[in-house]
Order: sequence, then C-alpha cells, then structure tokens
Amino acid sequence: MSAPHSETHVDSVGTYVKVLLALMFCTVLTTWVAYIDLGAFSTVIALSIASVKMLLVAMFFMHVRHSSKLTKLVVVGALMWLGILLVLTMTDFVTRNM
Amino acid sequence: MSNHAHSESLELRVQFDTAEQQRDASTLGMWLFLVTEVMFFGGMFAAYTVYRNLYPEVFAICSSSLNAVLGAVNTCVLLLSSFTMVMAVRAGQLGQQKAIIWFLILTLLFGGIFLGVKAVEWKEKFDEHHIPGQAAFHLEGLQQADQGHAQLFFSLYFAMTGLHALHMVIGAGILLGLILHAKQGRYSASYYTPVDVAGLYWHFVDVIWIFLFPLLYLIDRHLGK
Amino acid sequence: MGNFQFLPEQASTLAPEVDHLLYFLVAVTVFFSVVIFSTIFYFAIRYRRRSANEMPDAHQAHNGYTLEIIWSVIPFGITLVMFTWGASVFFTASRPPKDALQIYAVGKRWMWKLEHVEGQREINELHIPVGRPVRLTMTSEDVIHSFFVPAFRTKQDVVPGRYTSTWFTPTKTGKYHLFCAEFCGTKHSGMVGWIYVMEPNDYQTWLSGGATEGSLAENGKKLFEQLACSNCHKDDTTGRCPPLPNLFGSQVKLAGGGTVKADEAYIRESILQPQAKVVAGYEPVMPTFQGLISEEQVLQLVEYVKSIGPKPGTGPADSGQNPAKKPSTAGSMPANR
Amino acid sequence: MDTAVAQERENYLNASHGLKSWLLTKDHKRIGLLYLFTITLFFFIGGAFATLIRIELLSPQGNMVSSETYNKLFTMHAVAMIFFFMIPSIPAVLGNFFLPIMIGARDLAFPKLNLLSWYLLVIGGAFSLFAMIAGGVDTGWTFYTPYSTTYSNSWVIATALGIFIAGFSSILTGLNFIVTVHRMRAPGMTWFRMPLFVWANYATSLIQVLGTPVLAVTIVLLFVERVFQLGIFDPARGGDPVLFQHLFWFYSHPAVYIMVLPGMGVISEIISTFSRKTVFGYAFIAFSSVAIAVLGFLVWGHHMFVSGQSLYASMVFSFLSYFVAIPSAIKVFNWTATLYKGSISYQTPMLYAFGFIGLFTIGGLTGLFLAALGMDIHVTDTYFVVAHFHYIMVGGTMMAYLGGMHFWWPKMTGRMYPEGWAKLSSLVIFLGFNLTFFPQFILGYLGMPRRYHLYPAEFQVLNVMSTAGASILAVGYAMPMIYFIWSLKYGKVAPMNPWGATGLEWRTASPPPVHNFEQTPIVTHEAYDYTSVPAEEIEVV
Ligand code: HEA
Ligand code: HEA
Ligand code: HEC
Ligand code: CUA
Ligand SMILES: [Cu+2]
Repeated sequence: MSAPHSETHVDSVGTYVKVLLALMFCTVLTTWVAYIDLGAFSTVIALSIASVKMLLVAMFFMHVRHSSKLTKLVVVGALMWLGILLVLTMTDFVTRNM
Repeated sequence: MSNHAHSESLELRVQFDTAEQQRDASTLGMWLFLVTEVMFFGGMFAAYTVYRNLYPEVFAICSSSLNAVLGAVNTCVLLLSSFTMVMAVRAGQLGQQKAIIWFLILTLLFGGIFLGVKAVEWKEKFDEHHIPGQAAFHLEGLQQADQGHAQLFFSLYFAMTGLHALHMVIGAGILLGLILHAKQGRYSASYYTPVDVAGLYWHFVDVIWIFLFPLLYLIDRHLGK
Repeated sequence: MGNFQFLPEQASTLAPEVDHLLYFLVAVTVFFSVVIFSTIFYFAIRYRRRSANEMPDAHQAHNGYTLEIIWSVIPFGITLVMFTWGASVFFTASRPPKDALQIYAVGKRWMWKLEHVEGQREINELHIPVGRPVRLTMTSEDVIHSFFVPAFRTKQDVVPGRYTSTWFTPTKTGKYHLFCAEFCGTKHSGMVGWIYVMEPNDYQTWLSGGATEGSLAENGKKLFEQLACSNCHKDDTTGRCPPLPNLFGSQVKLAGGGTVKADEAYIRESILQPQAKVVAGYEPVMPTFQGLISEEQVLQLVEYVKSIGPKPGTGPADSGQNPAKKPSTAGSMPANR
Repeated sequence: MDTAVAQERENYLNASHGLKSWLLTKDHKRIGLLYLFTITLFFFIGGAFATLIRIELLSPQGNMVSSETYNKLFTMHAVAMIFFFMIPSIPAVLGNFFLPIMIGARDLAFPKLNLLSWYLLVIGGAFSLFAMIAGGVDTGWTFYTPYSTTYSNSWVIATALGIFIAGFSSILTGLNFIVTVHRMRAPGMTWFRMPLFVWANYATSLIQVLGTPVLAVTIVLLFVERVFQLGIFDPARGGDPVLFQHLFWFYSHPAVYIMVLPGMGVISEIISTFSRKTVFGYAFIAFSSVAIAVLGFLVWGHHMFVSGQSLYASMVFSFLSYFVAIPSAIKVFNWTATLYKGSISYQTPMLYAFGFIGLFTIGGLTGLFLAALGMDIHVTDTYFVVAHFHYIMVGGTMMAYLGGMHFWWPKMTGRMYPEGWAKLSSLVIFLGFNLTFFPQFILGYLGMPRRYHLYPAEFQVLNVMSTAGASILAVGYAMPMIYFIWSLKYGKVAPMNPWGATGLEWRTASPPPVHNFEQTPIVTHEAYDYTSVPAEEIEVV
C-alpha cells in the first residue's frame, strides 16, 4: 500500500567529514574567486559553486541519494517551479526595451 | 483497525498501520514542507534577480560594502552545524542516545554563533546608516541618484537575511525540543524520525544560506571599490 | 429599452478590428455552448432513469482514444486561431505609426493632465483632430492608473516611475468617455473625462484659442536654462558633456558596451537617473534631478530635447509651431511603444 | 421518524460530547464540519457585502454609501469570498471529510496538523474580520502597489496578515492531502482506482503547496514596505510595481484552479452516480486535473496585458493561456459523453452538476476572450472580467459545492434533505445567477470599468437587471441554509447508500463511525464499477 520499504543507510563518519571539508573548500574558493574579474562569468561561477554545495548537502546530509524516487521527484519539482517563477518573470524584464 | 498491532512502538498513531508507513509519511511531509519553503524564498530570489539585472553596478558596489570574510566564516560555521546535525541523525540511526544529545547541542551552538555574527553585521549596517527607508541612508561611492537603487539592495538584504535568520531561530527552537526529548530517552534506532525530519529542515536552511552568501556578498565584488 | 446598444460606438480604426474579433469569439462560444447544452439535454431526456433499480445497458464506457483526440485537437486548433488573431490586433494596437500626433498624459489622483506639444494643457479633457493617429506618452505622479477610451477600444496602464504609451486614430468626430480603469483609490470612479474628436479645422481653431504659456518645447528650453543644464550641455562636442541636438531617435553608445535608442523613456531616465546608462566617452558627473522637478517638467525637458532632434519637420511633434502641417513620410520618430 | 434505524449506533458525531470534544478533535470528519461552519459564516459576510454593492449600483450617482465605503465593500467582499470561503470550501470541507474515506484510510496522515490548519483559518479570519470591523480595507483584493503600500489609509496590514495566516492553513491542508494520498491508501486502492474527486483534490493540493508560499512572501514584502519602508516595489527608488503584480499573480492565477478543480472533482462523482455509468475517459479526466494544475503556473501574465509588461511577455502568456483550456475542454466533453446510454435521474445534485457544466462552459469560454490580447485591452478591468469570473466561481464552483453538499449531506449527517425544496432552490439559484451576471458581460463590453462607485447613466438599465438578479440569488442561497438545518431534526433518516453510488464512503454507515470503517476495506474494483455494488446495500430514496 505504501512506498517500497526504504532501508536506512548509515553513512560512515568519514564520508560526512569529507563532505564537510569539500563544502568548506567551496566556500573559500567562491570567496576568493569573487575578487577576480571574470566579467559575466563571475555570476556563473558563483552560482555553479553554490549549486555544487547544494548538491552535496542534499545528496549526503539530506540523504537524497538513498531516498525513494518520490523524494527525488519532489526535489526536482521544487527546483523546476522555482525555475518557472524566475524564468517567466524575467521574460518580461529582459524584453521590455525591445 | 483490526490488523494493526499496538506493540510495535508506543509512538505509532492510530491512523497508521505500520511504523514504517508513519515514518515515510513524516519524511514526505517534511520534504513537501521544504518545497513550500523553496517557493517562499523563491519570491525574494525573483525580486533579487529582477533588480540585479536592472542595476548591476549599484548592486556590485552594495555587495562590496558587506563584510565578505565575516560572511565566509559564518558560512563555514553553518556548514559545521549541518555536519553536527547529520551526525546527530547518524547517532539516531545507530541508537546512540548520548551522542544524539551531544551532537544536537553542538548544532544548536553553531547555529547560535551564526546568529550572533549575523547580529554583529546588522549592527554595523545600522551604525553606517545602510538602512533603507531612513532619511540618513547613504552608501559611500554612489551618486545621489543611485542611493535609491542601493536602498533596494539593502531592502532585499534585510528581507532575505532576516527571514533566513527567522528560520534559524525556529530551527533552534526545534533543536531545543529535540534535546529535551532526547534527554528523556525517547529516541532509539527504531524510532528517531523527529531527529531525521528536523535534520532535513536544518540542512535546508543551510542550503538557502549557501545561495544567499554569493548572491548578497560575492557576485561582481571585484567591481566595487 | 428603445435604442439599446450592445456595442459601444466605433470611433477609432482599432474599434472595428476588436469588434470583428469579438464576433468570432462569440460565435465560438455560442457554437460550443449550443452543442454541449443540447447534447446534455438530449441525453438527459433520452436516457432518463425509468425505474429505481434500473441499470444502464452500457455501464462500462468504452474508453476510446479517437474521441479524446478529436475533442482535444479541434479546440486546440480553434484556440490557435484565437491567439494569432488576438495577437495581431494587439500588435497593431501597440505600434504607433511614425507620423502620430504626440500628446503627453500624466495621471494623478484623481485627474488626467493632458499636454499638447503646442503647450495647451487640459484636465480631464482631450481635444484631438479626426483621422490623424495620436500617440500618448504617459506616466503617473502617484499610483497606477489606466487610460481607457471604450469607443477607441484602447486601454493602457499608467505606471509611476516610467513611461508607457498607447495610440489610436479617431475616425468619427464626437465626444467620448475617458475612464481611469485601474483602481487608484477613493475617487477612482471620478477620474473620468471626455475625449473631443474634432474636424481638423475646428481643432486648429481650438488650438489657437486657449491662452498658453508657450509650447512644451519652449517651456522645456526655459527650464533647460533655469536648471543650468545648458552650463554643461553645449552644442559642440568639446565639452565634458554629450551635445543634445540630434540626439533624439539616434542610437547611443553606452560606457561598458551596448547601445540604447534615445527615446522618451531614455531621455527621462538620463535626467532622473543619469548614472543608470552612461554615454560612452563621458564621465558620470551629471547630477540627478530626481525629486527636484515634477513629471510635467520632465516632459517639457524631454520635449525640448526632441525639438532639437534631427531634421526639423520630420515629426509633427518637434517644432510645435505648425502641428497640423502634414508630416513628411520619411519620419524618424522611433517606433517604440 | 424511523425509530428502527434511529437506535443509537456509535458514530463520529455522538462518540463524544461537549464543546471541547469538537475544538480539540483530531477527527477529519469533525474538522470538516468545523470548516463548514467557518466558511458558511464568511460566505454570508461576503454575500452581505455583495448585497450592498448591488444595492449601491442601482443608481449611477451612488447615493447610498460614499466612494470610500464602496471601495471597501468590493475589497472585503472579495477577500471574504476568495480567501475565507471559496479556497477552503470544497477541499477543506468535503475533501477533509471524504478524501480519507474514499481511499479507505482511518484519517489524514497528520490529524493534528489538520486541526491546526483550521485554527489558522480561524485566526486569519479573525484578523480580517477585525480589519473589516475596525474600518475596512480599500485596495481591491489584488493589493496593487504602490497604492497598497503608500497611499491607502485603510487596514491593509491587518487584512494582509489575515490572508497570510489563512495561506498557511491552505498550504498545510494541501500538504496533508498529498501525503495522505501517497501513503494512506487502503490495500488494493491503486492510483487508477481512486475516485476522480481524490484526483482533483490531489491536483489542487499541488497548487496549494507550490503556489501559496509565493503569495505569503509577497505579503511579507508588502508588509515590510508598508511598515518598515523597505521599498522593494517603490518606484521612487527604482523599484517596479509591476514586479508585485508578477508575484501576486504567480499565486493568484493558479489559485483560480484551487477554486475550480475540487468542484470538477465533485461533478465527476455526481455525473457518474446519477447516470449509473463509469465516467467516460476516467484517465483523461484524472490527468487533465494534474495538467491544469501544472499548466496553470505558466499563464499568470495574462492578468497584466496592459500593465506595462513587455509586449513579448504578453504574447508568451497569452499563448500559454490557451493550453489550460484544453484539459478543461476534455473534462466537459467527457462528462457529457458519460451521460450517453446512462440511466439518468434528476436528483438535486445532478441538477447542480448540469448547472455547473453549462455555466462553467460559458465562464471558461469567456476566459478565452480575455486571453486574446487584442480583446483583453478593451475588456480588461471592466465588468466583462467581473462577469467572467463570477460565471466560473459562482456559476461553476458554487454550484459544484452545493451539488456536493446535497450529494454527501446524507452521509455527513445521517439525514436526507427535502428533495422538493432543494430542486426549487437550485432552479431559483440558476435563474437568479444568470440574471445577475449575464448583463455584466454586455456592460463590460460597453465599457463600464470595474470597481466604479459612480458610473455614467447609460449603464443603469443593465445594472438594475443585475441587482434584480442578485436579490433572486440571495433568496436561492437562503433556502438551502434553512432546509439543511431543518433536515438535521426532521429529515428522513439516511440509508447507507441512498444514491446507489460506488465510492467507499457509501460502503460505511451514515454517519460514519469514528475511524470510518468497522474493517479496513480491501479494494478489488475500479472506481465507478456499478456492478460491484451489492444490490442489498442500495436503498434508493
Ligand atoms: C475559478 C476561477 C477561475 C477559473 C477556473 C478561470 C479560468 C480561466 N480564466 Fe479567469 N479569472 C478569474 C477566475 C477564474 N478564471 C478571476 C477571479 C479573474 C479576475 C481577477 C481580478 O482581476 O480580480 C480572472 C481573470 C482572467 C483573465 C484576466 C482578465 C483581465 O483582468 O484582463 C484572463 C485572461 O486571460 C482569464 C482567462 C482564463 C482562462 C483562459 C481560463 C481557462 O482555464 C478556462 C478554460 C475553460 C474552458 C475553455 C471552457 C470549457 C471548454 C469547452 C466547453 C470546450 C471548447 C473549448 C475551446 C474551443 C477551447 N481570466
Ligand atoms: C468566490 C468568490 C465570489 C463570490 C461567491 C461572489 C459572489 C457575488 N459577487 Fe462578487 N466578486 C468576487 C468574488 C466573488 N463574488 C471578486 C474576487 C471580486 C473582485 C473584487 C475586486 O475588484 O477587488 C468581486 C466583485 C464583485 C462585483 C464588482 C464590484 C466592482 O468591481 O465594483 C460585484 C458587482 O455586482 C459582485 C457581485 C457579487 C454577487 C451579487 C454575488 C452573489 O453570488 C452573492 C450571493 C450571496 C448572498 C446574497 C448571501 C447569501 C444569502 C443570504 C444571506 C440570504 C439573505 C440575504 C439577503 C436578504 C440580502 N462581486
Ligand atoms: C554637471 C554637468 C551636467 C548638468 C548640469 C546636466 N548634465 Fe546632462 N549629462 C552630463 C554628462 C557628463 C552626460 C554624459 C554621461 C551620462 O550619460 O551620464 C550627460 C548626459 C545627458 C543626456 C544623455 C545624452 C546622450 O547623448 O545620450 C541627456 C538627455 C541629458 N544629459 C540631459 C540633461 C538635462 C535635461 C539637464 C538639466 C535638467 C542636464 N542634462 C544637466 C552632464 C550634465
Ligand atoms: Cu486613476 Cu483609477
Ligand atoms: Cu488568470
């Protein structure tokens, strides 16, 4: 009747420590990069690093990688709806002076 | 009604048949709640995107007026709290009752430090008159004409960090409750759903900050000053 | 009900177009309503229950895909027609012809202030000649309003902080309602007025009638001196400011790349937020005039800058001296909305 | 009265007594009834405002109330009707009561949260009521800035706060439903055996969860702008009031589907039951609900065609708007096809269902007028729009709600309503409705702007017709109110399955026991399989 039994996976402390270190590294990296002039890439890089961090937190700390399809669908859905909000709003603002 | 045994766990509520069903329901519920949170912050992200797009230079200068080092340190503190949180959940999985308590306390502590640093930053803004809506608002390095746009930046800054902080405060309240319950020995390897679910919330608040940090502090920082 | 009307008067070139679209939409609505209502009615009678425990012969429906596809695809096709038709009417309604008569409108709670380039100002009344396209450039001093003339089938919101525009070509002389259609507070329903569409000759007489304090551009010129714009903006390229003659309608190169067309909105922005778009090769030293001058004064300045724009006589709006003169076809008025 | 059946069997109503047992209940059925009281109250409050609006508009020069008061009337009318009546109506009353039963669950997944949702609605309602009593609010239900942030002198904050809180009620209800549908279905209740009412509420819940938070944050931004001068939409600082409209309609367009989808679910149940046939194109109707919920998020800009939004954005939004029409068309055609070769009876719920289909069709098709760019510039912000949405909301959803109330009243209360009166009132409502709102289409095309206290005299005739219709409508709405209450005491005792319907809710007693079923049902049939209903269980009245 309900979703398939979701096994509890116990990750090792080492995994979590590695993830934490990766996250901190990303933080330092993104701060450092911010002082370099990359033109339009500045935004792209900053957001890419943030997305990587988000993925790390979601996958490991929030256990998405062990989660059911439904949970993954929920996560993807949330991001998609955020995308709808941002993209359709921006269609107005970027085409106003055309 | 007939086919459910009450013995599995004290915590099995009447509408459920099995403990597993109950846990799955709670987890799904929390994930859906996080979806609503994404959309809630999404409204502000949309406003931010619109105005950053309209006034990129002003926003860059405003970003530069924030303390990036403090921001980065604070980000690390928050990440640390996420780490201790996931350790608390792990302790739950393994049924280590003592460890749950200690990791929760650590999480609470790091959360507190984060909020403390945030408060210091805000205080700075008040002292510098970077408060939108105040007649005294003035951001150095900007023409009079652009002060309005700078106010937009700071409106977003306060709205976004403020609501983020509010979520932290709520999270801290939840942690406190968990700690109390953990002290009573409520959690075990077979029942730690509340810790698990609270963890999801805490990590989510962390993820929001992971985006706020570059958006508010970092992007185009090289342009300012 | 006597001479009861179902349609408002058609008094612009747009009106018949909108009405034709209406006929089409009504036809579709009537068609589908009649089909659905009569089918339901027929089935309801034909297959009425005759005894309490009756079971229909066909209690299991045949879930045919054919029907589903038919009744998805046909409506979809019809909606595509609606979209295309609606969009094309909208496009005409949004793009003013180049030789349009320029008029400025400022919404303020709760009145419409209308200004002719010749300097005539009107409140809640607008006099215009028949048969000539009219383009309105509009803004608001406070909240959002909306300029609505049912007989012309036009409507456009008026937004504080920026210019919006609309246009129409009146086709019939007469007196028509002007409404504010966006809720703006207590006297929203009192923010109404009249549009007077006149024969061109009468319009001329009307124009020369009312005492004015100079044309918009003339007033703008005075302001240009008073506000000391002229101290910086000289007519040659030697100064530290860009010269303004011939600016209007041209493409301006911006510092940091990109170009922008110098239309009304750009001039307005240059005055109120000079730093927003800085001209390539110049320092951003121009002070802002935000808060120092009213929207109406901004309009005068804009009109002045336009009047020293390229080729006097190409647009009806530029000289202010002889507005009824047939505009030359090679106009350079930007066709922005 | 039939004493043989009236012997006290334990059910959810008599299982415990006293006010406390209601205010602290976690039973979804009782919470459904709590909602019923609350939203009925707000319907009559909203209706009272509507009455005043219509009386005022009898004369063009507006001599009953001042302009200020008039502006407050239509604002508070809409706030009460939309946020405190129509959005909670079908989901929170009928959905709450029947969704768990229909999938064979003992309760919703989170009963305490369910109760909290009701309290949130009550608290939000209290804020809004306070604002109404303290002096009212005059911004229109759309709260456009900068009027709402800077210029209005009315109780904007209290009202907005009320809506904010009620928003969370809506979010939590949606969340609860989604989890319940995913996790609590009885054995054998596969997704494609679920009644269409459940599908419709599931789709609605998706919108509530994805859309309402954006309304919430929009209100927060409005709040901080009005109170702390954090001017995010303030044109004086380079902010853009049109951005507010984007955020507002991102929620409020999908919200119109929160208002209509559950109604469509009710109609599917009724049409099937009263023609004793499985719904034609079950899967298409089920998926079209979800499709409407998803596509509904892509069209909000069609409320902003003349707002100063870019021409290209308007084109995109207009184009996408037409996609939403297709799933609605599919539903209408499938309902009609369901009647084919059925065994059709005309009990009151069925009359309401016919009313729904007809009026929704007209309302929906006039929505297509509005989505057509060239047409919308003329009719936007006129009575044409007012007529469009009342056709869908009052003609559509309200009919579905009343249909559903009649359909399930026997199950909820254990009593039958008086059929003759009910038929009469449905007829009165139908006639009154059309007389009220049809003239408004013409008024709108003629150019009468909405939110107008004073209007040119040439519009008076149509306005008088509309007011006449509204008086008939008011009588029509008063009737069910009276005979429903009457039936609680004097109505015939309802059998288990008075309509010969197939849903699980008809396989348990009327009214149902506390945990819905004496024995967890095991589902072995598709929904709407009329051969599966044991003949002895049907006691058609
Ligand atoms: C329950 C409420 C509800 C519903 C379901 C709808 C449904 C639709 N609405 Fe409506 N609408 C409102 C409530 C609703 N609306 C409200 C409250 C406002 C005003 C808000 C305000 O400003 O205060 C509004 C305003 C509004 C506007 C803005 C008007 C303006 O302000 O200028 C538009 C524009 O596109 C629009 C379009 C549509 C469309 C295309 C649909 C479609 O979903 C309709 C689809 C249905 C059908 C098409 C009918 C069934 C189909 C057939 C019978 C088959 C034949 C079909 C074809 C040929 C395609 N609506
Ligand atoms: C679900 C939503 C809903 C519902 C049910 C209704 C129901 C009604 N509405 Fe409303 N309406 C809106 C949503 C709704 N409306 C919205 C969103 C607006 C836009 C507001 C804005 O512009 O911001 C609006 C605006 C609006 C206007 C336009 C105001 C304007 O623009 O100036 C009008 C005018 O006629 C109107 C009329 C009515 C009428 C006559 C009813 C009737 O159906 C009501 C009938 C009910 C009763 C009459 C009460 C019940 C009966 C009794 C209690 C019996 C006893 C009563 C008497 C003896 C009087 N409504
Ligand atoms: C202190 C000098 C100064 C004064 C006073 C001044 N300007 Fe300017 N203006 C500039 C400079 C420098 C630029 C070019 C840089 C820029 O775009 O900001 C400019 C640009 C402009 C432009 C855009 C020109 C283009 O080529 O795109 C317009 C229009 C304009 N000014 C109008 C005015 C008006 C109207 C006034 C008076 C109300 C005024 N200016 C007062 C210095 C000045
Ligand atoms: Cu101005 Cu309404
Ligand atoms: Cu809409």
